[in-house]
Amino acid sequence: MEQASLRIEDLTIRFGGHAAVNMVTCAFRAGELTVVVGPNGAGKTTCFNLISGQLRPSGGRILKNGQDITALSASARAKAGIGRAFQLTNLFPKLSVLENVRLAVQAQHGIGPVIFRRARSFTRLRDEAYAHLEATRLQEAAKLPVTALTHGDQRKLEIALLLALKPDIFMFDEPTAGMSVDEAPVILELIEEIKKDAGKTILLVEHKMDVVRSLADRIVVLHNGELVADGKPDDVIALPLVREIYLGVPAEDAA
Amino acid sequence: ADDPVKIALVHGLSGSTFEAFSKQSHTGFRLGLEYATDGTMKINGRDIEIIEKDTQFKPDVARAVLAEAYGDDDVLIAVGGTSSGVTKGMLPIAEEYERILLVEPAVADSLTGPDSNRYVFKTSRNSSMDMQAQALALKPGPDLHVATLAEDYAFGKDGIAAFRKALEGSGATIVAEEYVPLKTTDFTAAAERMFAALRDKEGRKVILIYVAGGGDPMGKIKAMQPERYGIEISTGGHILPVLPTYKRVPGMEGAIYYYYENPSNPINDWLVEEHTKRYGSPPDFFTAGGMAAGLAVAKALQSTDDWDTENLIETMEGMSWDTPKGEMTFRPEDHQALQSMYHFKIRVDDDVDWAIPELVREIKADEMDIPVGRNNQE
Amino acid sequence: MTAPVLELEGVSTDIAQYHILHDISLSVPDGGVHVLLGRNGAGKTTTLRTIMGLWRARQGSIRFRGDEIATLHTSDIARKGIAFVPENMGIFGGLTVEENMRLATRDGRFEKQRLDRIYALFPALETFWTKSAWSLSGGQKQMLAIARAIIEPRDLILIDEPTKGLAPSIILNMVDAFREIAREATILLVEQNFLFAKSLGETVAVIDDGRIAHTGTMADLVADTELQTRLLSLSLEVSQ
Amino acid sequence: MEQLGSYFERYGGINLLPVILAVIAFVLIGSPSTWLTLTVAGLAMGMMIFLMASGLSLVFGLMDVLNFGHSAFISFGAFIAASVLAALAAWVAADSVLLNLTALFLAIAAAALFGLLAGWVFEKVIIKPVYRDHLRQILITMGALIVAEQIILAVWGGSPISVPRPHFLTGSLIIGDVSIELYRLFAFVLGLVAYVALYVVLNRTRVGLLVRAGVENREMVEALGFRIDRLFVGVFVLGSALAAVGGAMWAGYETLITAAIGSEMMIIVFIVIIIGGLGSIEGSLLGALLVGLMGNYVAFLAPKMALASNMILMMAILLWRPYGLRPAVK
Amino acid sequence: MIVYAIIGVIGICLLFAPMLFPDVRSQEVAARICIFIVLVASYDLLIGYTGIVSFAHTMFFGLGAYGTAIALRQMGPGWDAVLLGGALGLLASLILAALIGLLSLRVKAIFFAMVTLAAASVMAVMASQFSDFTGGEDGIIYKVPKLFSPATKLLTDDDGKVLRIFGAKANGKMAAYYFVFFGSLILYFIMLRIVASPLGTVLEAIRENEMRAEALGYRVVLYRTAIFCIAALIAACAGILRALWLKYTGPETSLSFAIMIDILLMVVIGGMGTMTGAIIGATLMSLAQFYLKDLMEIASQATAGIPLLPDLLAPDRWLLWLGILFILLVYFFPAGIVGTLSKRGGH
Ligand SMILES: Nc1ncnc2c1ncn2[C@@H]1O[C@H](COP(=O)(O)OP(=O)(O)OP(=O)(O)O)[C@@H](O)[C@H]1O
Ligand SMILES: Nc1ncnc2c1ncn2[C@@H]1O[C@H](COP(=O)(O)OP(=O)(O)OP(=O)(O)O)[C@@H](O)[C@H]1O
Ligand SMILES: [Mg+2]
Ligand SMILES: [Mg+2]
Repeated sequence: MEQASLRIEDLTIRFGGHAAVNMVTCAFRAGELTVVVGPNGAGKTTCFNLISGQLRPSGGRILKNGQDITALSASARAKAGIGRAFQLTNLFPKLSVLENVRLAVQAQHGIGPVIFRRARSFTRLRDEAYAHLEATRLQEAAKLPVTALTHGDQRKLEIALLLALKPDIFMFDEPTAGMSVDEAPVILELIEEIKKDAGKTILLVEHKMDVVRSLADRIVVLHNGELVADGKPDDVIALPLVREIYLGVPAEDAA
Repeated sequence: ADDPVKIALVHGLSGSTFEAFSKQSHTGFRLGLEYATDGTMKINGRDIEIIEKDTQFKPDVARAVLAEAYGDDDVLIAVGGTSSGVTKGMLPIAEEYERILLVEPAVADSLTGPDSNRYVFKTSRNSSMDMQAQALALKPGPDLHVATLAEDYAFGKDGIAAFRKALEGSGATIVAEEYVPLKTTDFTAAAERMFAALRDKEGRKVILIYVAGGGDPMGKIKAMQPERYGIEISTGGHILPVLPTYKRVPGMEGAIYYYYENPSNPINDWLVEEHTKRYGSPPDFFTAGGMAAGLAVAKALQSTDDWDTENLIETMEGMSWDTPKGEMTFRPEDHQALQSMYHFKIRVDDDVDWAIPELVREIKADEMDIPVGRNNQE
Repeated sequence: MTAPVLELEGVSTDIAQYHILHDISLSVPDGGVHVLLGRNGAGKTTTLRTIMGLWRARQGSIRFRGDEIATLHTSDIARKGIAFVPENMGIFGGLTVEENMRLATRDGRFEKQRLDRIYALFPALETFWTKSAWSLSGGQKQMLAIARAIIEPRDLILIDEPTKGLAPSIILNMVDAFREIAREATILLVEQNFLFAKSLGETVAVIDDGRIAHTGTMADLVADTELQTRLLSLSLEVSQ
Repeated sequence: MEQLGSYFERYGGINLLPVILAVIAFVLIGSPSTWLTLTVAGLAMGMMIFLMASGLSLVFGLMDVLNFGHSAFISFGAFIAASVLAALAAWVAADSVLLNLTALFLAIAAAALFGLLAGWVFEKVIIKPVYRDHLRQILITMGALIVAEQIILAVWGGSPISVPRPHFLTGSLIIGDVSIELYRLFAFVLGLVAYVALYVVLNRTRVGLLVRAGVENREMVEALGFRIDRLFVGVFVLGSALAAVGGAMWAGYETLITAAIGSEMMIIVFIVIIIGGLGSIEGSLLGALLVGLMGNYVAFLAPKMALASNMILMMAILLWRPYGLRPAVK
Repeated sequence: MIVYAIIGVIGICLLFAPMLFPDVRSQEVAARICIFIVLVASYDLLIGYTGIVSFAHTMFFGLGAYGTAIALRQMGPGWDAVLLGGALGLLASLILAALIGLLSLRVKAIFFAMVTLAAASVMAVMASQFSDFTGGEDGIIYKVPKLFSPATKLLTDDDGKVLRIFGAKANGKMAAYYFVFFGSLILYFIMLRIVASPLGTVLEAIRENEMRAEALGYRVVLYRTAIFCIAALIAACAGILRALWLKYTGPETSLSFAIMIDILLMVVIGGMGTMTGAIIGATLMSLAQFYLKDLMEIASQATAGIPLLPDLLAPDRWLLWLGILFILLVYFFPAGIVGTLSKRGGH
């Protein structure tokens, strides 16, 4: 069996007495797109937060390519190639769209601490940032401040930032939530595009079942912080437990 | 019809509650000139023009306005400032412009110390005078035990050092020196420490308080009834607004810079009368000080026709003149005006709003050994 | 048919410089449960908050039992008999369950009978009556929030996503409770969980991108799967 | 260690801190009479600080308003009380507890009344336009503070003003070697009364419930049908009146006051509410008592450290509990 | 646009201050404005650009000033003393800033503000207690290098008298002014460079959304500490200039909380997060502090006949009006002058 690009072992976090993520063990492989599903509050976002370092686990380990990264800070993990788009739009509101992306490009190139050169003189960075904006169809909005964008465009920018980081592990948290029907395909195509690169691992939280079906190589189901199912999409969707807790169809109805 | 001769009063007039003192000082200064010129406000036929400058209690502003006074307004003599720090910043400006700066009412000894210069004269008292007079008022002898209380910074420490020096050779002992942080409001702990140090001693036991700011340490320590251990409190006299708080210590003895009933001389009589007439209240520390400065300026200008700075310095060195506090003399070495202090004993009279620091005796300038700050003669 | 309890006509709401609601018109019939559906960020919460006066409508009119309330202060709107259960439940964690409930009463006194009914609906509240509200679990908090809305008789109860983050068994309980409550008050329910909404709602309005996209009866919507897919992005499998 | 912690929680938790402090001090000081003198003095000092701090804490907790102008109310309270006492000098000096008390009561009442009125104006004119914007609050209230100090200077002048103390409150109670200043005893009692009254209002009445609920979530309070803005004015006015009363008591303690009296207390007031946790009366009291006791003990044991002791205390507590001992808002 | 015009005017006035305003007070004001522009801009790097609220900025200002002052006093008026003292002041600032930053910049903003407040007050107490070096409350006076002494003739005419350039004496005073002016100019340009650099963008990103910046791979604590150190160093440089210009250093001129408040006011009046705001804020405030009083004197005399007004306009009550002015500014220019003007220009 090929080595997992990302592995979590017994991952646990408690808030007060409540375990939001409880002893979750799971491995993700390069070239595979895993959809994480589960009812609201199941712990999906929390799980992402643990992997990308926004939260410190109360227990368990996280391994990337076999290396333990549990102790690394969020910034170190970002540098190590774990990229993350947030569920709640999480940008730099007063900066322009281009600045937002350029910040990510700059971080990826590791040239933050340069003081005595004007930021504008780094044309290479700007070009690269533009490329990402084009990919997400945001080029026209480049000069606008983030606050002027529609919700859907902010979601796209969120993804442009993730692309700019060039991670090898992509985590999308409900990337199409709140997008209108004609906007969502752009994002889905982008994800398809990334999927073609066999070196990339993709984690996706998504509620829309048609999206799940069209993209997923594998589905993982969380419920009350615990991993309750893991497998091929069709198999998982067919499980009675999953139908009950996630799809909301009482078991007897589903039968 | 010569141009008027200009004199600048450079004090803090805004930005601190001490602004009231500056204003008293100004009143006194004008009264001084008025007295010396018999109300004409002319010296050698020239009008005197007074220019007021506000230091805002900031040294940088003070330096700017003093320089402005010398440089742009072309004043002959400047008088100021209110607080020691600000005044210290002003000293070099006098040297730079080679004009006379008459220090009043700032007290610190260092204003006539090594950092000062030969253009600086000082009519205000200094801390050494306060403390030496205070020591003399205690009538020190071998049976005297003192615990001192002061604030923990240069002013407090220098004051206690001067006091210690004044006691030297008298046989009296200092059993404890307590220093509290600036702006302390609760003196219970310090008092307990001093009680502990004094209570088992034989003879006279005194707590000497030397705290410049507010906080009323005297009242607070008195409220703890030190008399139960036979301990007395002693502290220097104070300005009139503070004297009501002395009503709690009838019979206390100490030394004071000025109380309007204490000196007896014609100038003081005139001052008290005029001030009461014009302002409805007797003059206070800063009025008397201001007047002394005004009289000094008048005397110097009247004594010579050549008002060149060098000549004025020569005139003023060693000059004696009369003030509401009796005769003062500019010591030639450091230009500090030597002057009398007053040994008082507190009397409480219910018809008077404040406690009366009744005169015990005048402590003459020559009884005190005020250290020479610098020698301008070298 | 009786007159509607609540009518929105041409309501537009801005939050800061953003236009969030555009020309919303909506009519809530008297009695029963009525559902406002829509995906994340569609403007459901904003609609409820606008009714409560927590956001101000830029234009349009909001009438409650015929009276214009769009310009009233939130507290006056509440005193007209509208209760609000917000998305985050609005529990006062530093207060006990009892104190939370007491604040919602008109004069600080409980009416025994109503209290008993509430205990019957949500037994957990009786158990935790004197406990601090922050120690309750999410589901219990939701119960408290709803109980607070019904401790006094109200005409209209606005409830924002009560099933969010709740376990299925609790949701089933909730369905019963809502049916019970709907006997004396009108409920305007905001939901994303279609199955829950389906089992309760009489009429439904779907909101999308700040506009009303559809109104009608729940029965019609349930019958029309194509409409569901279009409006709610629900896939066929989910609702079967 | 664990066990110690659980005992600590069981027997009162953070409420024990002043007691623990007192016990440690007892051991270090050695002399029981000195210890008692210091302890009583410290407690009384704490109560006076509490009076000044509680209003600020309430206003910050409930209204989320950082009022740097709070000290102006302290100063005004002090000066108004001083003026009233000066006007009633005959009663103040009389050897009759009744007359003394009447004068004192009138002085405190005048200060409180002023606090109420001025607080109302202040809220309407200064605070209202800057709700929810901390930086502007800090700045605008700082501007108001400058103006207020200037008004005091204009009205009362710059010279220090002496405050007559009612005759029956002068001197000390001497028990053995322990001396307890009567004025402090009175301040302690008044502070305690204020605390109990606040506690009862906040914990036993519906208004109190509303205030505490409003601290957490004001929108919900409105959605339940209450006018939070009126409640706000009420709280602000109350906070200002408390500050003025605190100022009046402080004036009597200091006996000599200047226009800077309020701003000189401000740092300590801030320390107290940060130690206590914002928005809670219990926290303010606890913080104030700790600061009062600590100040006196350290001043006796290590005078050099006296100045730093409060800062160190604050740091230590913030490291242990970043939101203070007992924050109302979590 | 208006903003740049104002900046241009201020710049020209400062550049030609010795010729345009030869009187002594104007010189002082001009030098003060130069120094405070640097100080305020460096504080704006923290509060405006990075969102760090610190109350210790005057501490660093004071370290620079005291370092230079003490060295000049102990070693005599030479450039070696300026260099050594200045360097020591800078070093001390750097070490302290790094310590405070690394230890406490990871905690909540209000806590950090309190830590800095504590540090600043401890520093003030130390300055007061080590009075042998610092002169305590009274401060110290000293001589500065000969070049800056008013007696020094920079240029002489044929008679050997000081040459006048448009009425201004080309003496040591002028040399000192231009030293301050160009020193400030260089520091200001350095800061302009910083905010326009990639680092500047990262700082803004941290201010806007710290967590996201971390998620992009920026080590927020390090960046914050770095900018805290940079701001501290620049403040210390401003302190050195101040010490050289004033020839007096004491708590009131370089360490007191009053200066901290001045800086805060200047930042806000000018507009946070704008380097130009520092110029306008520092200029306006300084002018008010030095001239409002004179203005009121005139107003008070002009209204002498009218009841009440002259009392209110009495020059000693100038602070009252400053306070009122300040309140009005916060009301009507919430984004500061630059912020408000440029927003208007934008629409
Ligand atoms: N910082 C926190 N403190 C306390 N509880 C938290 C915190 N973060 C998350 N939780 C709790 O952890 C649980 C899991 O939350 P999470 O956001 O991971 O859910 P989710 O599966 O992403 O849900 P959704 O589909 O709604 O996004 C929830 O009950 C939530 O309330
Ligand atoms: N305070 C705010 N500032 C700016 N935009 C806001 C604010 N609150 C809501 N919005 C925006 O308004 C739109 C509608 O939000 P609203 O909360 O009403 O949606 P919703 O339908 O309730 O969604 P959800 O199902 O996620 O609760 C969203 O795009 C949201 O981003
Ligand atoms: Mg989530
Ligand atoms: Mg919502």
